[in-house]
Amino acid sequence: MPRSNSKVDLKKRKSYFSMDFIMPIVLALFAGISVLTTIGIVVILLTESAGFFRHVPILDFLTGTEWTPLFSEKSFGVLPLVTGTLMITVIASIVALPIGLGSAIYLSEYAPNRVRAIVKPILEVLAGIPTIVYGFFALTFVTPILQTIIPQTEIFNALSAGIVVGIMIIPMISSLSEDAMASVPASLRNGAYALGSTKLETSVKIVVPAAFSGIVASFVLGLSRAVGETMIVTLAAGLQPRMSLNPLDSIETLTAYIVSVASGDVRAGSVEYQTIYAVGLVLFVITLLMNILAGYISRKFREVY
Amino acid sequence: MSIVEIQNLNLYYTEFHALKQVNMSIPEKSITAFIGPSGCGKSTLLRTLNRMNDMIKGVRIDGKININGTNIYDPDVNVELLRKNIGMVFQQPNPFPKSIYDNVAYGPRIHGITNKSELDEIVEKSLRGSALWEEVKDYLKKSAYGLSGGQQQRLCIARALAVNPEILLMDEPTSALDPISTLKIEELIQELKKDYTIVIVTHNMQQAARVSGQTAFFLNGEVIEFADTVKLFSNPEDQRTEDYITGRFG
Amino acid sequence: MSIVEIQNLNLYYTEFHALKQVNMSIPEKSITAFIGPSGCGKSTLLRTLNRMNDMIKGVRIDGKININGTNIYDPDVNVELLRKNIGMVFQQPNPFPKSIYDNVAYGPRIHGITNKSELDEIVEKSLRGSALWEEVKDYLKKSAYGLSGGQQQRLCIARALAVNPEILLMDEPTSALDPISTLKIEELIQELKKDYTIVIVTHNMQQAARVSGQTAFFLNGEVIEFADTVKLFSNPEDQRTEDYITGRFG
Amino acid sequence: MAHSKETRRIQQRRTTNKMVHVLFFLCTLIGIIALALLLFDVLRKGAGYLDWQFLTSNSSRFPAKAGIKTALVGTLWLMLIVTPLTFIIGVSTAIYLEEYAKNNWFSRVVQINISNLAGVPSIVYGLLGLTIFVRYFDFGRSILAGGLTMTLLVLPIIIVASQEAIKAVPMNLRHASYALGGNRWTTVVRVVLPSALPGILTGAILSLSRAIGETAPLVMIGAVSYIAFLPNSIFSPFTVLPIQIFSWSNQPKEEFQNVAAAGIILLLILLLTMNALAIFLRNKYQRK
Amino acid sequence: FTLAACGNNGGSNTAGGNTAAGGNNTGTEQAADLKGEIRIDGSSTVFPITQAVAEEFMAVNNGVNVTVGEGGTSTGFKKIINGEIDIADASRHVKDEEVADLKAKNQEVVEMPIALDGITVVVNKENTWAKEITVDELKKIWQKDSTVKLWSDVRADWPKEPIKLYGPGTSSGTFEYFTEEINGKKNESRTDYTPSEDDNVLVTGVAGDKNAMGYFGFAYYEENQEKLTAVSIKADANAPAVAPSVDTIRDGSYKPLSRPIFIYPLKSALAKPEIAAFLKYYNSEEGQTLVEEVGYIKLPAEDYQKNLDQLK
Ligand SMILES: Nc1ncnc2c1ncn2[C@@H]1O[C@H](COP(=O)(O)OP(=O)(O)OP(=O)(O)O)[C@@H](O)[C@H]1O
Ligand SMILES: Nc1ncnc2c1ncn2[C@@H]1O[C@H](COP(=O)(O)OP(=O)(O)OP(=O)(O)O)[C@@H](O)[C@H]1O
Ligand SMILES: [Mg+2]
Ligand SMILES: [Mg+2]
Ligand SMILES: O=P([O-])([O-])[O-]
Repeated sequence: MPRSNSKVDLKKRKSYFSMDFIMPIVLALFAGISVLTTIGIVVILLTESAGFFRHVPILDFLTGTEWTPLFSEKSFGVLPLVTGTLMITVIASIVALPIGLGSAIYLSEYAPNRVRAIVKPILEVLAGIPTIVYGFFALTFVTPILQTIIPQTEIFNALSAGIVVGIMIIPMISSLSEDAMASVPASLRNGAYALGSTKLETSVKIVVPAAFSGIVASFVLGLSRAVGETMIVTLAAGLQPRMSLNPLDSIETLTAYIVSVASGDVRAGSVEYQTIYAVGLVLFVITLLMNILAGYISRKFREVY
Repeated sequence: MSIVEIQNLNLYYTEFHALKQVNMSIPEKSITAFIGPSGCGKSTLLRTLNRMNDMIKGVRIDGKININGTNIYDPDVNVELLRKNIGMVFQQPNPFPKSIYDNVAYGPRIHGITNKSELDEIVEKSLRGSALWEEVKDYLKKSAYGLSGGQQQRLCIARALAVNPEILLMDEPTSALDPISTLKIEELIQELKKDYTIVIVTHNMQQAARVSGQTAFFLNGEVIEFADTVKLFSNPEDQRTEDYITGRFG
Repeated sequence: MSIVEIQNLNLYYTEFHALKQVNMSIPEKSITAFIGPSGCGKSTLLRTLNRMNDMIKGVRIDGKININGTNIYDPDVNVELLRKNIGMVFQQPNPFPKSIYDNVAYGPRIHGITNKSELDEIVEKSLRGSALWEEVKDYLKKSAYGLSGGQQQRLCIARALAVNPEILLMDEPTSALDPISTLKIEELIQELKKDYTIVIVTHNMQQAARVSGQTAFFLNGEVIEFADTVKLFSNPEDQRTEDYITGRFG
Repeated sequence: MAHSKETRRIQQRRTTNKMVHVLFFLCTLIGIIALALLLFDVLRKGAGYLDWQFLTSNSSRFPAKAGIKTALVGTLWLMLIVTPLTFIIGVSTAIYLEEYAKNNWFSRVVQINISNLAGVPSIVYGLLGLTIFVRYFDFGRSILAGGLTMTLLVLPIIIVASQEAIKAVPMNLRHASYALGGNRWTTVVRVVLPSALPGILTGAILSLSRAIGETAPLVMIGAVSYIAFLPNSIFSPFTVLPIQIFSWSNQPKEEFQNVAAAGIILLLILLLTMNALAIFLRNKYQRK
Repeated sequence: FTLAACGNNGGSNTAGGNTAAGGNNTGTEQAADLKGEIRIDGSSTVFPITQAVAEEFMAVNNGVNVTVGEGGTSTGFKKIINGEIDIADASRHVKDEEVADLKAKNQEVVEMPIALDGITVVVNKENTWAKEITVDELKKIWQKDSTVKLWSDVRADWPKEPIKLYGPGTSSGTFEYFTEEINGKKNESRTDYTPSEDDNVLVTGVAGDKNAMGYFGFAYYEENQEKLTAVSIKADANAPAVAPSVDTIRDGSYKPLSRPIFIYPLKSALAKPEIAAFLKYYNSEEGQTLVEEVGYIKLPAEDYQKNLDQLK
């Protein structure tokens, strides 16, 4: 088949217009879009809120306890929105963390394969339901139930929204925690069982500690979702910025404020308008820190088994 | 006096017949070696002895295993208690991601011992028992993952000793270790024979010959020959045993 | 006449000196075997011949490899053409997840042949060349994953032949196969010698003795001995070669 | 073999284990119950309203006449922008990261970027879209502005999924191609992409279903309360399913709750179909 | 009455048949050759009328696409100044600044009053105590820095329950009108209430909360009468308590919260046939029927005629 003695010229030139040459550049350009997105977000938040902070001292903004930027007598203290967001997050975590972890342990340690094969897709479906549907559910289903149980519940209240946000993040926490536990090697479990441990002892004393970083990371990620959640709180938590610790009250979150102003449309360039960027910046920074923290935890404390 | 009595044991992985009609009695305070080519069922039989096979889906067992006169497959047998009574050491050292101390104390703790000084005592005794005490006594609070492979394996032995078992099962305990650690563990096993009944699975015929009192040769899920180690290696009765120990297959 | 000339070749994986001062000339239309214990550098040297090492980060090479008189490490060498000219077969059969036909046609296609009848011809010729035609000619559109391991490996050889190389590199091409498939491939290699220069890495000394014309024995990145196969196996010059071929280590 | 005290203790541990087993099971059940309740609630309210008329009419001030056509068509238009853009940009980025620049500073920056973008709240993308697309580029409150915003929002999903899929293509297939004289691009197009395609498609479907269900950013850049005609270009004002649902569920009239529920049923059917397709694709091709 | 066929044929909505209520207009002979887009935003008070008119208008003229937003009156004016919309709905008169801003862009709007509204103060159905309220008491509740926390702070014999307030947001015409009439100073109000530009949210809020009070346009009350109770207003302590109704608003006895509401098309847009047609339809008999249908009070016929005259 080969021509004997025929020498192939190994030095034949390659064309610089070949796909092999052009495509990496094209692909890199596309890859750059995600960087541009981040830059876009940061630049917009910073420049627009810079205008805001020229009118409102940062310290007043961060420490003020009254938020009435749209009224004639304006106050620009973002704390009520922050506490509103925190309230939702706390309620959501009370719901989601124990339940998410419990179901992760069940799926990873207890469940027969068949059950797991059924339950996991259900959780995936649950994770894929749009938040507007959850918001509707909170307002038209959960709130009326709460009102029958606790009559002083307001129609818009933090509790209902928080519970439903919690339900929304359960699948995420459950599945990420389960992944973390699944990566704990079977040899550790066998070691524990061989010493006479029950399933519970094996899960709680061996598997959960070994998967701890992954579990904590899933918690932080779930909570960061709760912080950034918008539609559920917009529909069900109310629009009243106040520093209330009563979960039955209506509150306003950072996200709900942005939506209500943006859809009400205040004049571009005005201080009122810039508030949404300042609030957006606060939101962005909080979630960014949480995401970085989650990444850090899962990298730094990853067990090398 | 025999502590373990295996009678007409058959084990199936779903369809696959992995142990066929096994009969064996293992004397107390002795070392029994299981040898045979890969896949012949050595580990499977070992795991039936502390019912670790329970964990595997689709395992079906018939026949009897009496330990101290109780059939461990009786429905009212308490598996946790059984396993406490029968320690197990695995092929890969598998210390928990905890401190050396907590590794050894794990077993006693789950079995209800909380008293600090009592635990201290057990930990020291077990580590001495596995010939590790001198090497680690100043680092008890350090992570077990800092130890070498051989040390980790001895730690796992200490962990097994800490719950005070009668029987110790070892599944190729040295196959992941270097020659020097292997030697140490072999010595340790000899030492442990005084107090425990030991069953050891090994790929290494020399090791079986060196450490064990009796040896069982497995092939395709059957026990071909079970005899005193010296006899089995010097004068096997079955042609297949002879072929195997002279290296003609495996 | 030698087609490959290796001169003072050294290769480093970052710090690690994996090939040391290798000199070798490989004659045309012959079979050369590389033997030696695991990690001695056989695969590494093989991969330098078609510059597959380019893909690995941190590889540094000095020395020369002339193929047909061109130093393949000259900066202006066209690597794609080089690789087209030097086929390679890997340890694990690695057919593409495509049909048998498309597997063989892959090489010709990427090198610009689109004409259907021309492709048909090349596919048939290559599959005949790898002694697979008769077995698969009615299933050309079926997925290559339906073939047995041995058939897959012959398919990979056919795939290599399809771009019309002068040299064929084979890295333990039979080590993942059963004895019968191994035999078939060994016969095929003998057959291919008529048209190709073949370099084969093998763990199996019998295989080297059976198929090759000359053999290179490697140890720790050095070529200890390179000689006619008959000579190397019957009358090695170096003590280490003798130790290795008589099974004293490795 | 055992002292009775010890037996008792173990008995107790076993009981605890059993109880907690039930507890953990209940935890898992809660997710399922929540889903069941949600579906039940929505079906009870909306099933009666979900008929042909509902699918083929525009929104109306009369609940009985209100339909979802405008929103459905709006969603389809949005997909027309989001699908090709996310696919091209997402897959290109994944190929670049996995096949070309594994470890230079640029790829590391991109990689970190993507994982952080995945965690940015959707409302922030709304701010981005409002500022850049609606105002700066002056696309107005149009399908184009909405589609671009959504594209950026779901990009991380498809990128990560495609990366996973590309990573899963065995190295030895690439080596086979290189050894035949294939260059990188040939290898990517002819070997890597075909093998990774099921995984990439799964990711694409998941990111699209996110784009279909996401509400907040679109509320910010373009919600019109009442729109009763079909878009005729990418510069048309528009509404989409979740926004229509949002504005219906804000209505105090009881019947509109049911109309909203009917909209939700439609949305869920759409998403479940897409999810099922994704799961099917994944299971079908995962075995290899 | 019948319209003079003014301008183009597209606007000939003269078919006398009053079909608006059922909304089934398909039979009429409308010129379907009108094409174009009409963008409307602004008052949520006016929204129900405009939405209804848009829906019926589009049923006849399916070449014309009408979008209607409800961002609040001020939002509407801002958008019309920015050139984003053609018609602004408003529940107050346009302000001088807004006119000036328009002028700066060489634009002008035409004022068209289209209905009467009575801002309605509502409480929950289960509220058995607040049947009527004086303007002073309203002021006490809603004024800036109000200290009213409980219903009993308003009137001693009302229950010691917290009072939960819902009202329009600050870009609302309703907010401006209410604060001016009740609190005495435009835009000055307590701030610790739930504000929303979307009056539906306010309805939902008050309907769902026993201790709630809120205010918004009459139509939203009319639509939701079974869920809300309207509070009668006493202009002063000795005046009679007047409940909002079609009659009391029309004859002006519902004081001081009765007011006209408007649409403001851009003058430059009147030349566009589709917009002219739309406005004609708005002011036609069908349009007036729709005003009543959604819950507002028709103006005297001459007012609509005046509006129509401006189209010439
Ligand atoms: N979980 C399982 N499910 C199904 N078959 C199994 C399982 N575990 C082991 N087997 C099969 O049972 C047979 C015996 O396995 P076992 O692990 O006991 O062999 P072994 O003698 O210990 O081999 P090795 O020396 O390789 O450890 C093998 O054929 C194995 O494939
Ligand atoms: N990518 C790499 N990076 C660093 N070191 C490597 C790499 N590949 C191989 N090595 C080292 O280079 C030495 C030679 O490896 P090579 O694969 O050539 O050995 P070999 O003779 O083919 O062995 P085997 O028979 O096991 O395939 C080994 O010590 C190996 O660890
Ligand atoms: Mg084994
Ligand atoms: Mg090799
Ligand atoms: O009518 P408004 O929405 O401006 O109160």
